[in-house]
Amino acid sequence: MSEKTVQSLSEVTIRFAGDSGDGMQLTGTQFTNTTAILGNDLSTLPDYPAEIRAPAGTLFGVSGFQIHFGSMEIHTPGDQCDVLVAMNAAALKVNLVSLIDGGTIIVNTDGFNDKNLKLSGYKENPLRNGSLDRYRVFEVDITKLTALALQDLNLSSKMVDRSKNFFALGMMYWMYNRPMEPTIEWINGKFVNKPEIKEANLRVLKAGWNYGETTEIFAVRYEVGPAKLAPGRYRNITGNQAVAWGMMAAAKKANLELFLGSYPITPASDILHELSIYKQFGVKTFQAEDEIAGICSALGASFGGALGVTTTSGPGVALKSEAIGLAVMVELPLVIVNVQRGGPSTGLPTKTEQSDLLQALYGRNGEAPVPIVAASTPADCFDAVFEASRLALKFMTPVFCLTDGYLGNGSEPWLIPDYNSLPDIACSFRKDAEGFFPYLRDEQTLARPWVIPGTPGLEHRIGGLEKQHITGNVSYDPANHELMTKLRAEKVERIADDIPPATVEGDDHGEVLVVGWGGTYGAIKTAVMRHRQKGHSVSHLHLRYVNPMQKNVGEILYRFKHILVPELNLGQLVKVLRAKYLVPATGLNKIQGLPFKAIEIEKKIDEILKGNA
Amino acid sequence: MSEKTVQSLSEVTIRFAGDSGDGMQLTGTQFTNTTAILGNDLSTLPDYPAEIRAPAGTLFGVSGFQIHFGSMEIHTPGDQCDVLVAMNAAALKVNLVSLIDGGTIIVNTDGFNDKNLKLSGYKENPLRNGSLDRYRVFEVDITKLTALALQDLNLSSKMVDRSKNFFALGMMYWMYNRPMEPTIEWINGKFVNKPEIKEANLRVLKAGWNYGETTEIFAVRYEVGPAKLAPGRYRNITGNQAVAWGMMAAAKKANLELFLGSYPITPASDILHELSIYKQFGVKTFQAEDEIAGICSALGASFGGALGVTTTSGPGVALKSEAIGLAVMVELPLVIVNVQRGGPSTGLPTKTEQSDLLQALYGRNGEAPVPIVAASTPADCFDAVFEASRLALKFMTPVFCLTDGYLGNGSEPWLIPDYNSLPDIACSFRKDAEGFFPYLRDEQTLARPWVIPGTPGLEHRIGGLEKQHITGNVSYDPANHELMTKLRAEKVERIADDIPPATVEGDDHGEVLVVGWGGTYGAIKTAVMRHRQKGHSVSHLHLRYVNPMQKNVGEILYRFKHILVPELNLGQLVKVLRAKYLVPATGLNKIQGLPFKAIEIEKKIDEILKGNA
Amino acid sequence: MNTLVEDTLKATAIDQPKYSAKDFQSDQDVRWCPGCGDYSILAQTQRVMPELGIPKHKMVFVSGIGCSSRFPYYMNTYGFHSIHGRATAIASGLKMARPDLSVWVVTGDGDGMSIGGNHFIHLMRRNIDVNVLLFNNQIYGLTKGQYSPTSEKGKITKSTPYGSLDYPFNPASLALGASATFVARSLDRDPRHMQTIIRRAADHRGTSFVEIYQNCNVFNDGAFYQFTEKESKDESVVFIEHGKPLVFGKEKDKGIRLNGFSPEVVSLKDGSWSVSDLLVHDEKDTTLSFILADMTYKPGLPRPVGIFLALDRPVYEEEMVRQINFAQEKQSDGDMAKLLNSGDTWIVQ
Amino acid sequence: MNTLVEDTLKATAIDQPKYSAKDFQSDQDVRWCPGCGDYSILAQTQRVMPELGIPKHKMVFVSGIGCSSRFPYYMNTYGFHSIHGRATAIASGLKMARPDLSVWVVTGDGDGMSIGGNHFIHLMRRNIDVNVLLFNNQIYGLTKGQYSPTSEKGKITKSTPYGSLDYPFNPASLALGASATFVARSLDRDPRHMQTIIRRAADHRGTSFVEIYQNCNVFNDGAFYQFTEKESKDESVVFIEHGKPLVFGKEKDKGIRLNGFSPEVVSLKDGSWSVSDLLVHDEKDTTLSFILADMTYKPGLPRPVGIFLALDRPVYEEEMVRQINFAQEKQSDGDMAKLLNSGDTWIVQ
Ligand SMILES: Cc1ncc(C[n+]2csc(CCOP(=O)(O)OP(=O)(O)O)c2C)c(N)n1
Ligand SMILES: Cc1ncc(C[n+]2csc(CCOP(=O)(O)OP(=O)(O)O)c2C)c(N)n1
Ligand code: SF4
Ligand code: SF4
Ligand SMILES: [Mg+2]
Ligand SMILES: [Mg+2]
Repeated sequence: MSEKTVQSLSEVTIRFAGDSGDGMQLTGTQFTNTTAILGNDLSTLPDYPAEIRAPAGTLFGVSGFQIHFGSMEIHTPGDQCDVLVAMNAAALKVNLVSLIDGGTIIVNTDGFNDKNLKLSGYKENPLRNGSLDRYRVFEVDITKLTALALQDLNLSSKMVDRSKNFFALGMMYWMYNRPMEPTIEWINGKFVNKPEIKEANLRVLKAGWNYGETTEIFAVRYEVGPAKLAPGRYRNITGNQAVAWGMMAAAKKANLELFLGSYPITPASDILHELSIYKQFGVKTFQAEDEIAGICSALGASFGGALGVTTTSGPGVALKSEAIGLAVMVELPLVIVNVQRGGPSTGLPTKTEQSDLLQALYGRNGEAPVPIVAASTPADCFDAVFEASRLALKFMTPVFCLTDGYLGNGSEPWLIPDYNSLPDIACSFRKDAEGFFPYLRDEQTLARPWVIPGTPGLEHRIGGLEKQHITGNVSYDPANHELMTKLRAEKVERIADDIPPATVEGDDHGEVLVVGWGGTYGAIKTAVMRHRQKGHSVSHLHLRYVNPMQKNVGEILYRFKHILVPELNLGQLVKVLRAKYLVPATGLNKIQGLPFKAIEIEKKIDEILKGNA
Repeated sequence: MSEKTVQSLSEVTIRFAGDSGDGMQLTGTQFTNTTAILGNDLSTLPDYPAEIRAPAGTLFGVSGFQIHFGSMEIHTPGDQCDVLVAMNAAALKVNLVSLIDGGTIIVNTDGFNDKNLKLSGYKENPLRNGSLDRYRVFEVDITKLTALALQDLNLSSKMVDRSKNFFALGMMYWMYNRPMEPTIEWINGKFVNKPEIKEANLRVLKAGWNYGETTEIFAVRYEVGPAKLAPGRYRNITGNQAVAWGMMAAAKKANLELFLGSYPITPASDILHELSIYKQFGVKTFQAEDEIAGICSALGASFGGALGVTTTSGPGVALKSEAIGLAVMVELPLVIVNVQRGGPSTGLPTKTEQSDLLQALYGRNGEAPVPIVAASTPADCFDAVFEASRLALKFMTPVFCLTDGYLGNGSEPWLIPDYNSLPDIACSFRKDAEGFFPYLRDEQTLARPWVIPGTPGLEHRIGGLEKQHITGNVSYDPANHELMTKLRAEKVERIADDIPPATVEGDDHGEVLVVGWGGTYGAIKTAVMRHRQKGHSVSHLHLRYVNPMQKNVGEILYRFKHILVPELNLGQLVKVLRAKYLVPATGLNKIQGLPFKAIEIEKKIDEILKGNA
Repeated sequence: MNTLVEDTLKATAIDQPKYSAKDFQSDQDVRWCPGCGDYSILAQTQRVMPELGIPKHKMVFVSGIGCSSRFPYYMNTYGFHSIHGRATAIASGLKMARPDLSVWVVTGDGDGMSIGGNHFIHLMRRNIDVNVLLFNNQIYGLTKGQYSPTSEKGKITKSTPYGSLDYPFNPASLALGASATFVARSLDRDPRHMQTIIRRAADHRGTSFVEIYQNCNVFNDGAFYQFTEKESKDESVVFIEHGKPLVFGKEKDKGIRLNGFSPEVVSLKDGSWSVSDLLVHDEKDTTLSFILADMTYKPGLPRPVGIFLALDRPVYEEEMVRQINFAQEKQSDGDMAKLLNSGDTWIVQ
Repeated sequence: MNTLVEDTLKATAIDQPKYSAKDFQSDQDVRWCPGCGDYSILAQTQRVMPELGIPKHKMVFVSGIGCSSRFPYYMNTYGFHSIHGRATAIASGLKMARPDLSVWVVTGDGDGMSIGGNHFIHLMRRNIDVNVLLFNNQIYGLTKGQYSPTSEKGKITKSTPYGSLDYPFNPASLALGASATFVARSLDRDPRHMQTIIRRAADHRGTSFVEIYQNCNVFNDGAFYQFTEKESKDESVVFIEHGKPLVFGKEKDKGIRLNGFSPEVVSLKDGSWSVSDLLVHDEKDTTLSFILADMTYKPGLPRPVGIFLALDRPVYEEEMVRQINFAQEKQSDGDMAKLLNSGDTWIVQ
């Protein structure tokens, strides 16, 4: 055993890449969990193809998982990766662009046979023609080493092949000085009924570790110390899981049953999956026949006194839009989660985008205002959907909670909140028949009373036709229609009285204000921080609420010379800001199915500061 | 027979009102057609309840039809009416607010019995308690007079009752000096197989006329001379009919089959009804199972080489939104007509509104730009939908044509266009396999080629996943997605090169510019004209295109001090103008299910001119 | 801990009142056309409700859009007049959230069979305990007379001036094809029969589907006269009843027998056939239900009216509750704080 | 005057080429999972197409979304990969506009039976001449393994960790309940049978519906092994053929007879029953088709595979064209200028 140098790093980005069947998502997730437990801050970006399992070795079948972790605060999954683990030629080809110059490549040499090279469109073997000279390349025949580790077990070659990701994982654990225990525990639990697979995976994991420890190929090991995170208990969480838990927490806090009416759609399905586990919480999940039935069943449940929620992605929202209008009219609580993906139409179903904002604002017939809450990081999805639920219940209205594929699938360490100190969102049902009218509004919130069927003496009827003020009877009266239209708008506007003012990160006035919403938070924050470290007058305003706007947003905007709005669309929030505040805000737009890199925003700010924008 | 005074009027507004079963729409339509033939300019406003036939005598069962006609140019159905024909107490109660002070009321006294009074909520008989003293009231027992006219025919009382609207019509023909012949001809044709009804209606019509001629009750007759309209052949046309004919003309001009996939919905159903008549034109109409199938079948037809169109109202658009996104992606021609009605949700289904503009602009997931053409008068619907079709075919894109309930049901005289001189909109299908790629774009329009199945050698596949530039193959490539997203946006923007610049009515600079779109045209025009007659610096810009904006719109806006945007919504176009041009445009908003009165806009302009706005 | 719903229900619980039909009439003016068949259905429903032993505040009528869908406004119960075609989906959610309620859907042939067809068939197979009353007038009433999915082929309407081209749905067959557990048909002009059927529908555990032939006297007058008018009814309708042979005719002199597997009309008068040769109805037999429903549009056969199928099958929302109870028994009530801290966690000091 | 479509078709007309299966393979890489049942269906389709006598440029494959819906990319014909559940609606419009085309829909149990259920049943009753191939793998493949409307009750999937609660659709019964004219079932692992059925579907005038049991080896492996694997197939499947008695079993020693109106398995070996006692299939009999389809989930009965129904009924788009021709004969071709000037018009000088 050779003595290895240990080098200390403050942050590093690793990307695992291989065939869809190579288990890269699992490898990435295991590495992430272990890293989280070590106390690093981190951010992840899974990136998988739209096909279930494309033919092995093809470019479109490549699946990747990137993790950025460090002993410092981490806000993005990393603009580029420092280390690329490539299980075959196609994985190398697809991901090389993401690697920094001088970065490290660890390749599974077995994945570079002629067939692999051909399928990935390499004319020559890149490992042999000097084209990787500017990187540090480590060649490991992972396939063979895995087979060797398992040779006495008499396993099918398919099963041997399926274990090789654990070899890569073991190597990386060794290289970055992470303990194997969490993964060993996980394997023991997961394959408790499949002792053969358990044994194989454990062996291969350790073989990978030992390979790093024993061979001379890796001269250096790295150490990444824990981050100075706020004290407390942490867990790693994805955005989709956080949405599910946030809804459960909200329902519990409000003492309501949670009812999810949903239809599977990428990248939102995992929320449905997650919620269907928690029957012991009384959560009712209903996989409906389509998105329309999904939202309608949720609205029916709300009528019955549940917290009705529906989860989907853009095309699903399109189908739900008529029913959202109904929810606006009948004024029942309802939370609509849109995990945005690349559009239009089916678009890029597994990729991220922010292009459904205007749909959330305006995608219905008539004047049908719906509040919008946006989540900014994976863990923040918990708070965002909790807040959306709070508003829905308090203001008796459908509320949009916008997340996106990047947030939904990405993960980060989360300081677990104290459940008891979550906001009290108790609500109540009207029980008293005396003076009851279905549309007699609360003076402060303008919410109408929530009455559940089963309450004697309060029988009433609601519906999608215009209602008479107070009585809720059908009314075609012109003046009443105008009044009700304005009341519905006013009700949503009043939410602004119920939410904290927007806060600027950085100075509250100056040269450049970068305004963002949603999943661009980390990239904007990082870019702004870098500028601020250089002493530039740059601040960051991230909008949790897009509708209504917080009351002080206008004031804030007016105090900056330039307003830059980076969005993963062609410019949607920027339209809203310009129309509402008449400020010459400009957009930085990227629409590639990928999150922003901090550097992209940083550069744009640079241009503005230099007057070239 | 007494000699009657004849008085000359330049314009008059009459409102017929009665029970839904009283045939007021028919009466109004007959009066309108006759008036049109006489050469008056005119504008009409039918106003009927959402119930099919509410119980007789109730307030909500009142059906009205207003016609404004004159020897001058007429642009609105009249802010108020000069004459109210009320067939019962409820009709009087509902419509009295529309009558000018000192106006004329003709009542059917039989409609004021105790039951009628009770149903309409009158505590006392308004004909007896002096409450109508400021009007000129003519009491006629129309029911009895009708029965008398028919007494020897041995008809059921139901049938007698159904004829009484012709008595009212006859009286009004006499009073306003209109010939009975057109209606006589219509009755003869309509009831050719029902001789009894024919005879009854003819008799009662004439009895009404004779009543005016003979009795002393009416001292004055009125004359309204023909308007100085541009020379040519005219017909009266409703907006819905004009849409149907405009589509037929476009298809014929393009030498394509017209295929309508639709689902009935008020107030758009009449387009479906109208188009289903013209089988001899090869028009194919398909009443689908829902709106989604309506648009999808139309898109399928477009793929096959037809001019695919779909017609609906707001809630239907909500359901179609996913498929509109698909149309954007596959870049096939498609015309979507939205006859807007009161929203949100089911809202006020029989009333008019302009609240679906932002839905048309943004009501889809992803960046899915769709051109929008808006019609401004009933007859203009012909040109608007023709233009929408032209753009759809030329730019290979779905196009919205927005009309509304007021335009769709309203009518006006229409200078019949010379079919041969309608714009040439010939298109062609790609036939040549050489160099063919499904997404190889026309350099000027950026349109992709239209290839119909059946063409040998050009087999190809389209779909809703992102496509590779030029080849049209499925592509998840980030840069390609951005390129395609921008190309789709650019294509729609390029339409601005293909349409005439916007023109201002009035001076091209000054104090106040009133900017409108759609069915508010007549009211805005009238209001602006009145100000201009007083020498005020007020102009009118009416947008035929909302997306893209005509190239000179910005310039025009910048040349005015105040920009007022009257809309039948809470402010939608005004948002677009403010965001795009950063002009401090303000809205005048009415959301009562009714069109603007010219006076409402006039007053608002007044306030602005006086600095009080 | 109880949920707020349970607390509220407990706090407001009252003794079961004694009702008359009048108690089920709301204060809203009924706005159907005079003479519309909907009036009779409303009256029969209001007549049956008091017998069900369910407090009216526990009842909810959910509807879509159409003349028929105005129904909830006229019932003095809870009600939801929703959007076109979606009543079944809304009712499903409501019933899952609140199995304690008696949930009714009122829909039309357009609302339920055209735009709402998908939710309809899925409700049937799921067997959620919702009672669906479909007012079949073979026309779109509210939108003023277009043909519907149950209109006979060749129908001339506003949207089909040359006659419609579509072969109509037979709602009973469609429901059976979708694995419904309770399928019945009744007539607006036969109050007694309708009451029986509505009662049976209410009693059925799982989804019950009742098609009611309803005259739209304004846009499709007389569509069912043959089956509802005295002169023709006896010869044109066969009332099917569990355990009884299929006899019909004014003089009860005709019957239905199976020839091979095809139903045919036989005379009981001429001696060649007797009642014992006839098909005997069995509500529990899915195959037979198909055979009877399939008679509907077959020329030469009387129109079958009554209960085609009434089958026991697990009820969706009951199973849902059972899964929840099972999970709660095994894992105890969900403790959110515990969940948040479960699994892989770590502490930063 | 001809339309542009007619002109274009005339201008580009070519002689009918001779095809092999290869001609129907597009240049796109097939992206299903290795081992997926979809491959076989694709291969059989490509094999049958050359025999149909239809030029491939006259063929269009329309699909929705799902693994199965990727199918059009792999066919060297015209194709439209549309949105989830709407392929049937798009294909309907295409076929109405272009009756000259051979239009195929490829859909999945989720695409066709879940979100697309409504267009599916309406297509069936309308009888537009579209051929529907439904790849039933009893799972949502593309979205990675949720249960579908054809999944067996109690199925444990990502969205139903405690087991699904819904009673599954039997697609054949649903189609029959919706008044389909051609309903069949085949198996991914029986190439010969599938070819025959696809051929018959293509030949059928009107909508043909073919359900194909398809193995999803990633998310629902082995769902149909009983019906497709050598060891069990003979005993578990009865192949139904027009005019033939329902015999099955490895030794052809079992049959299906009707007991009352319930099908039951009888042994042909022990002498109590012979082939002449068995049910004889008649493709034209709607009632029988229901009886056979209803066998599908009945315990103790073999799974019926083959053509349940093949009925002649007027074809929608042909009737549409007939109405147009009729109108044109009566009123001559539409003259737009004349129409604009028809009716009540007046002249202003
Ligand atoms: C999304 C949507 N599409 C269309 C309509 C218009 N619409 C209302 S009711 C109806 C059909 C009504 O027919 P049916 O269900 O048979 O009810 P009926 O009036 O005959 O009782 C239609 C097409 C609508 N309200 N919403
Ligand atoms: C409107 C919409 N909702 C949901 C989805 C997600 N989605 C795509 S395919 C699919 C189900 C696929 O199942 P199936 O039709 O059985 O096809 P398979 O993949 O099994 O062949 C779903 C839910 C979508 N693309 N669009
Ligand atoms: S239109 Fe027909 S269905 Fe509607 S209320 Fe009138 S009679 Fe009844
Ligand atoms: S997921 Fe299943 S259905 Fe989809 S391609 Fe893979 S094996 Fe086939
Ligand atoms: Mg109806
Ligand atoms: Mg499937």
